[in-house]
Amino acid sequence: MAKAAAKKSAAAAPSVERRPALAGQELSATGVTLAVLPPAERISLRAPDASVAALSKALGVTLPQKPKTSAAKAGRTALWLGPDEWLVIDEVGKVPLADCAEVTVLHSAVVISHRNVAISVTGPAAAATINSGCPQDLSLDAFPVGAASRTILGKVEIVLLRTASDAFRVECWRSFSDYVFTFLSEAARDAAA
Amino acid sequence: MKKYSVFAIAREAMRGHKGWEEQWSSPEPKKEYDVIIVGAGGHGLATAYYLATVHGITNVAVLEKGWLGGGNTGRNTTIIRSNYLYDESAGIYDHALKLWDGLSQELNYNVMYSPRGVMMLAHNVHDIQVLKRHVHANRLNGIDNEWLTPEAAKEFCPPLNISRDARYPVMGATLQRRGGTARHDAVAWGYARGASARGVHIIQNCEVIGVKRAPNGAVTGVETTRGFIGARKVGVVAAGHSSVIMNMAGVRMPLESYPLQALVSEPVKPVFPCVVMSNTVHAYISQSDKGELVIGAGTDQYVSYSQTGGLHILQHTLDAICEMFPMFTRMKMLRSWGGIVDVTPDRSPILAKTPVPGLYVNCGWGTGGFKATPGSGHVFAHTIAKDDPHPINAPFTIERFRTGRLIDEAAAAAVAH
Amino acid sequence: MIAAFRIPGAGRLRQAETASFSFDGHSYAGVEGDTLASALLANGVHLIGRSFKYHRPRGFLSAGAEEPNALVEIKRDSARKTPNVRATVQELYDGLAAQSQNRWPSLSFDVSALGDIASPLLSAGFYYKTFMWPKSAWKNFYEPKIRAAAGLGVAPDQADPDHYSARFAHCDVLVLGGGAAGIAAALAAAETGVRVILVDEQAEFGGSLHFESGAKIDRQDGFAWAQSAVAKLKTMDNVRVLSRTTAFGYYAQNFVGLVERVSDHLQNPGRDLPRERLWQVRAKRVVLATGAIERHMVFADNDRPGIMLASAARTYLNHYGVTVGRNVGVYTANDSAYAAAIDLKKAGVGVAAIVDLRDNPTGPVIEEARALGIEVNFGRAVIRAGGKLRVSSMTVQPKNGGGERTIPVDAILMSAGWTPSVHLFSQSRGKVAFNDETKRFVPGAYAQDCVSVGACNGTDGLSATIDEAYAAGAKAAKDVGANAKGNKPKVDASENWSRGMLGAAPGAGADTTVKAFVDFQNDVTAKDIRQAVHEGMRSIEHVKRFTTNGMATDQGKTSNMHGLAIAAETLGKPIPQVGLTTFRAPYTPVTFGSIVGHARGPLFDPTRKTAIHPWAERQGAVFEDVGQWKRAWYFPKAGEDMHAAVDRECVTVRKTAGLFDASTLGKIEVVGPDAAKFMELLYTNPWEKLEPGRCRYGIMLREDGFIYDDGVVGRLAPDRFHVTTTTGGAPRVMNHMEDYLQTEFPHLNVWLTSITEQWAVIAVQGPKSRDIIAPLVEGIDMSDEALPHMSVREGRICGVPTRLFRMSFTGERGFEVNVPADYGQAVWEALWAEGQKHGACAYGTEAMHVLRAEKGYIIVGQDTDGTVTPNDAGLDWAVGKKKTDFVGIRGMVRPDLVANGRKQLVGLKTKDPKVVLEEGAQIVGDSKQAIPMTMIGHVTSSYWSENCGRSIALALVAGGRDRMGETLYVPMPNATIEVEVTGMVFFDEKGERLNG
Amino acid sequence: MLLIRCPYCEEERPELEFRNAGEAHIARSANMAGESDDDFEKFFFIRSNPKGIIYERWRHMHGCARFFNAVRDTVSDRFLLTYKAGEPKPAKLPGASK
Repeated sequence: MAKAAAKKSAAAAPSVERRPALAGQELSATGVTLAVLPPAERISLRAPDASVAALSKALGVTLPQKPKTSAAKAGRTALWLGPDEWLVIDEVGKVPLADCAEVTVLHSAVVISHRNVAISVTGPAAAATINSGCPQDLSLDAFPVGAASRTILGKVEIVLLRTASDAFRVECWRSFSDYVFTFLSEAARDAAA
Repeated sequence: MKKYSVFAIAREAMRGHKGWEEQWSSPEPKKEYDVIIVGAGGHGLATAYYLATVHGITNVAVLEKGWLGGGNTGRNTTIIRSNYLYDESAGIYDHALKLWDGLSQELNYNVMYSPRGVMMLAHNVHDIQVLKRHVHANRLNGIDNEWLTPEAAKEFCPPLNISRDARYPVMGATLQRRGGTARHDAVAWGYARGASARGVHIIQNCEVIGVKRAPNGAVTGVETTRGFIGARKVGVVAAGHSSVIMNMAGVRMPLESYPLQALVSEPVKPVFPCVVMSNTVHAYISQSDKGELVIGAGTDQYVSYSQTGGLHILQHTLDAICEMFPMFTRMKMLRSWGGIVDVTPDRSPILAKTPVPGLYVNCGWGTGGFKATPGSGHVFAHTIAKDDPHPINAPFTIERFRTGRLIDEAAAAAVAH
Repeated sequence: MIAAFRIPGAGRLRQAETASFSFDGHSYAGVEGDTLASALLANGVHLIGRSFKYHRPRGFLSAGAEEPNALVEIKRDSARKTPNVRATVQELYDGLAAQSQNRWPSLSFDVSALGDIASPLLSAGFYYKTFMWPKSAWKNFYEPKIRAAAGLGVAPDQADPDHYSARFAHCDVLVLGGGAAGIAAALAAAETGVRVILVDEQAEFGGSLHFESGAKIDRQDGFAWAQSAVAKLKTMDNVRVLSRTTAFGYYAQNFVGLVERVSDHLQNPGRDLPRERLWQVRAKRVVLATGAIERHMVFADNDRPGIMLASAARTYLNHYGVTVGRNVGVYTANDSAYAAAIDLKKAGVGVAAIVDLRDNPTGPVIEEARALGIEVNFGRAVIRAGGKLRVSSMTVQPKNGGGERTIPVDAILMSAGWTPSVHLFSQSRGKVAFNDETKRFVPGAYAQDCVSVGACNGTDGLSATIDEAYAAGAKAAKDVGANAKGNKPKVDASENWSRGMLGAAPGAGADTTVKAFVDFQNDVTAKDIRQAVHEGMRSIEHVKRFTTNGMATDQGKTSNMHGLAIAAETLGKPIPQVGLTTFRAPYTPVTFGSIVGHARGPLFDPTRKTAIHPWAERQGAVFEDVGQWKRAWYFPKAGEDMHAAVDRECVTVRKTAGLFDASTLGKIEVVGPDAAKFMELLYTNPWEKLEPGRCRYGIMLREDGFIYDDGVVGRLAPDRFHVTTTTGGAPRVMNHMEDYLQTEFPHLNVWLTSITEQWAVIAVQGPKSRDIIAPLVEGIDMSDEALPHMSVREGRICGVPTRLFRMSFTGERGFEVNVPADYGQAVWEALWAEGQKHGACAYGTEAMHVLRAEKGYIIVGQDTDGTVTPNDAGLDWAVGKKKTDFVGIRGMVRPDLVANGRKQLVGLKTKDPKVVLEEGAQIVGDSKQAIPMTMIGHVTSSYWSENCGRSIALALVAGGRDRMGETLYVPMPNATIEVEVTGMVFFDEKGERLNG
Repeated sequence: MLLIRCPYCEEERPELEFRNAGEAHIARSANMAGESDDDFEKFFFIRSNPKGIIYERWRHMHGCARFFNAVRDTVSDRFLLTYKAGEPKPAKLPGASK
């Protein structure tokens, strides 16, 4: 597969400042806390079934093949988004694209580290906050810890990952992050009800 | 037909309104008619009316599976305008608008045509380009449509939010002063009364279940839930069900039927003086004579004959209404309902002869058919009577989809770049 | 001090807890827990409103949501005025201020009530028959008059400071209605552990147990049982209990809309509480326990204040401790009104007489009434009521005629029977069935996974109701996989009511001057309905629309069945053949605010901003909306207007260089061994032979052959393309590509990823562009040989990974620098700093438009409009002639798409170079023709070009390319502008500046 | 708002996540360029628009992003079946008699 810019990623450090969207924003309300998470490495990984084993090995995390699930290992999480699609998030600074570049099986890996912004929603009213604009059933039975899904929040698309019974990671595209954070902030005001 | 007037009302008031005659009769169907119109909505009844009055063809039956005027005629937001871009569209809608003006007198039935002005809002540069293109085309077609600044728009419609801080600020508007609204039921009833008085049979609760054709292919009549009814000319004016009827005649149509919802608020004292439409934020609003805010929503995304739609469609519409008119959040939705709109690939109607001799079709009006009612009926009656389209509806053929000669108003509005 | 009509010790409110309020400026005292209605009645106030058409004085008909008359305006402050609030539902709070509506100058003296005198003229549908002469008078005179007289309250005129909240919820069993039936069903389901939501519109649960003094459940008073049962439910984790919550809409697949009124009943709601909360619930099973609504009797002047439903009077007494009169009459056609008389009598209120239309009813309540010494009259009718602002008497006559007797009363309690509330069932698309014996419509065939229980199902009697409801709750739980294990509530005592009547009572009379109201608010009388039938209205929908029966804010809750029965009787047809009108959402009116929820202000629609936006904002850029994006439109310097700024930007770009934020352009990464094959199919151009590192301008068509999108595509590697789209087109292009990939070409090994937001894009255009970029770039040879026009390289800029495109949308030497979005602003600043050394500027979308127009580059969506083929746009060169397939290949050669005379994109120069055409202006060949003119085209783009020193324009003109040099005309309102047809390139026709 | 079973996600999800994509089983010709005007009209414009059972396409746009097919009754809006893109039109429908 094409390696794109992957191999060059080890080169010189940037001489300019990285300015992530909404960096450091937080909000607390009764029962729920919102926080914009630090940048992470991300790829959109696409591959047929036959490539899954090799890619899992290279990434060090088993790509889940069951809908609405995720797998995590050593700061790296792979979210099933579709039958041939995973969102791989690395929160410890390792570059999943570089790992995929070592693999020769059929796949597509595209860097989207900067495309997405992540917001954590935690606390007993976390699910209620998200359900203010997300039409999925977020009960623990329907959306257990580790569940992951692309879905809707208000008028935008998000990727939702349940990281604990009372904690979610909400990922959205960069330019929608302001809307998503504002929406969650509004919802948080009323989530304890 | 006894004439309606204030004197007639005074006379009837003296005797407890017992002397009114039936507005239309409800006869048993005959075995055969010269012309059968399938569908007793505004367009179908108008067609029958003009067949009788213009062409002297009175041996006509209008067949209706439910109650007359009970389809989209009685379910739409009654907006009337003619400021369309293309010559073809402008031609037919302005033909209708000219008939609206004077229709109450023509029918001796107050259809309450109220030219209170239709304003269409521009929210970005692209909207301005598109709407000005309309203004210029309309002017050269002899159709009134003027450009307003945001301030002039607010003066014409005081509740309008023209704040620059709005999510999509109003950057201008077009105004067609002859545009407005009419009372939808009265249109159906007025045409029904006029047609019935001239001998047309309006037969309700009579559903067409088959179209009969002779060995040579020509139409011979229709099977209905009340038996076979013969006619050598059949005009299908069945709105959302048009393709269902046309299928019975073996004609497959470039049509899809979608749910379209609308709603009204509780009645309040006059607050909204005109019609406002915004294509960009998707909102259409006016206030009825009764005081209800009348609000049109969009279509659902899937084909359906259920006459219901999703709550999220109404939400989308009310979001936009409350954005443009932030004082209306405390208003209450009183009633919402759904219709079935038949949409063609170019969102323009089909008003034409068909490949089947004796079969004519008037359909595909999508979300905007009410405004065309008188014009549509008038030229469709011509098409049936002469077996040849009127120049005004000649472009609205079925064949245009094969040749590519579309009349695509929506495409002309394009999407933002 | 206790109000005059409050009975000490009666009812359930703590009478010591007082609250003051005002109505029409008069101050009154009420009690906590009152509704506005009960508080006014406690003070002896019955006159509450005026009717819609005749402006007749009106009192309270009901004690609930079915109220047609008692609509008031509640005003918290100048911005928080709410019209048409039902006083029977509005809970009292200290300081509540209410006003009557639809009257002038005052409620007791309303000038418009003259309409009542003229009412014989204002018969049903009168407006269809007059106001037509002269023609202009409708719009100028009659309609404004009618409008001013119509309407009820006054719409708010300021933006609403309150906020509204929303929640999606899921449950196994949703129980709608919190009376005995709903509570029993909820208990049964909740005990199994499944997720239950129990909903009731009132402040307290209990439904008819509010007034049914004879009900005993589990050895408690019925209402007390309801409270303890609900208290128990509230303690359960699997149960959510929502009071003050109306289920207003029942949508497909058990999706139910609820509105919870969160703070309208509070004196100081505070800033954080929403006013209302919308619940959108998806339930596996729904139990409908929506009860029944009592009907009034239809007789002459049955609308006088003081005349009300018997159950309402009973609620006011048994719950609120208020008597509605001192000397009440009762007019009934069923048993339930007896209970009201009995309760009032026992509370010490005088009961003048019970008038029962039935001939020989028997039963315990009748015996009890007699035993209490109440006069009971059978087979008699109240044929009219006396009084005007308050009922003063009832005139009684044997129902088949005979002597009249007038009995002084100060209130009349009516009951014609009970109408099952099948609204939500009907909204669920279930079919109602008419029970001829009980004369009511009850649920028939179900369309969804729901069940009706209790009164709304036509089930009579508390015991039967609880049996049915409990079983239904248990079954609903079982259906979703849980088994019941609880105890069914035991009914120890209950009330039983027999049937009633539908339609006009004898008192509605043949007398044509009589006003016997069917629909109170809309002033529809029995004779209006008869008239509609006489005028040929045979469908109940026609009757409804002609008379407006059932179309008021109460949506016919008390009037529909009467109206139907009168129409059926007049038609001589059985009721089911006349049909029932459709029940539509909402069940009771819901605020726009509750539907809108959070989607106001900044949350109305997302505002998308690029990574570079903050910089542009600091520079004072003016922004324009392009789709959801905010784009810098132009960068005015002090004293500059838009025109001056754009001129400067355009000139600077061509003189030195300019920086432009192109981040909003859609970007899609196409990856896989079949990437080129896929591109071949989706774009008109050939791609297989495009070398990695090179770019090409691509055109995408829809299958019908019209231009859908365009953009520059770079091939990064044999199996990897970086595709750009228009800003607005990005989502639909992605969807279009996915559609073909997944469903038409699934055999291709290729994947698509949106990278629009991964990369910030900085266009650097102009002769100095390379000089600006080069110092910051590592690892890319920037020479013309190594990086020619239309090529792409990967490397680093400012130490950050970049995809560097050499391309131009200005005709100048140009680059587009893609960097990861979080670095966008900093890289822009670095480039800006370099640019400053060369005198470069930042330019906005307007200058970008001018610059590209000077070069004749099109903008899809502006110069094309969805009806333009590549040939029309002069882009035939971009269509691969040897290709055997691509999307649009067939559509674009349909007869009319290749016919002569199509509109083609050309340039226009005005004869007077100073005149700038208006975009959208129409073009004619003959300026002398009369209107309607034959239009042969329109101006798609038009600008003042400072670089050309003249105006320039692009236009779609019929047969345009054959008209080069021809003079055409643009007729404007004040003048006709002469134009010459030209080529589309106005500047640097040879294209030398690309390498300049 | 409909509830739609996505055959890839193997569960019912709210309509807000989906985008309808028109009638299903209208095959694009392998020899598109050689189609007649009539064939092209049938392919691109003519639709069955049935009152009753419709075979239609949906995309789980804001979910797994897959296109798939559904069988729905256009009178009741009830879904009878959903199945993956590329699978043949089902010969038998569950509950079709309802």
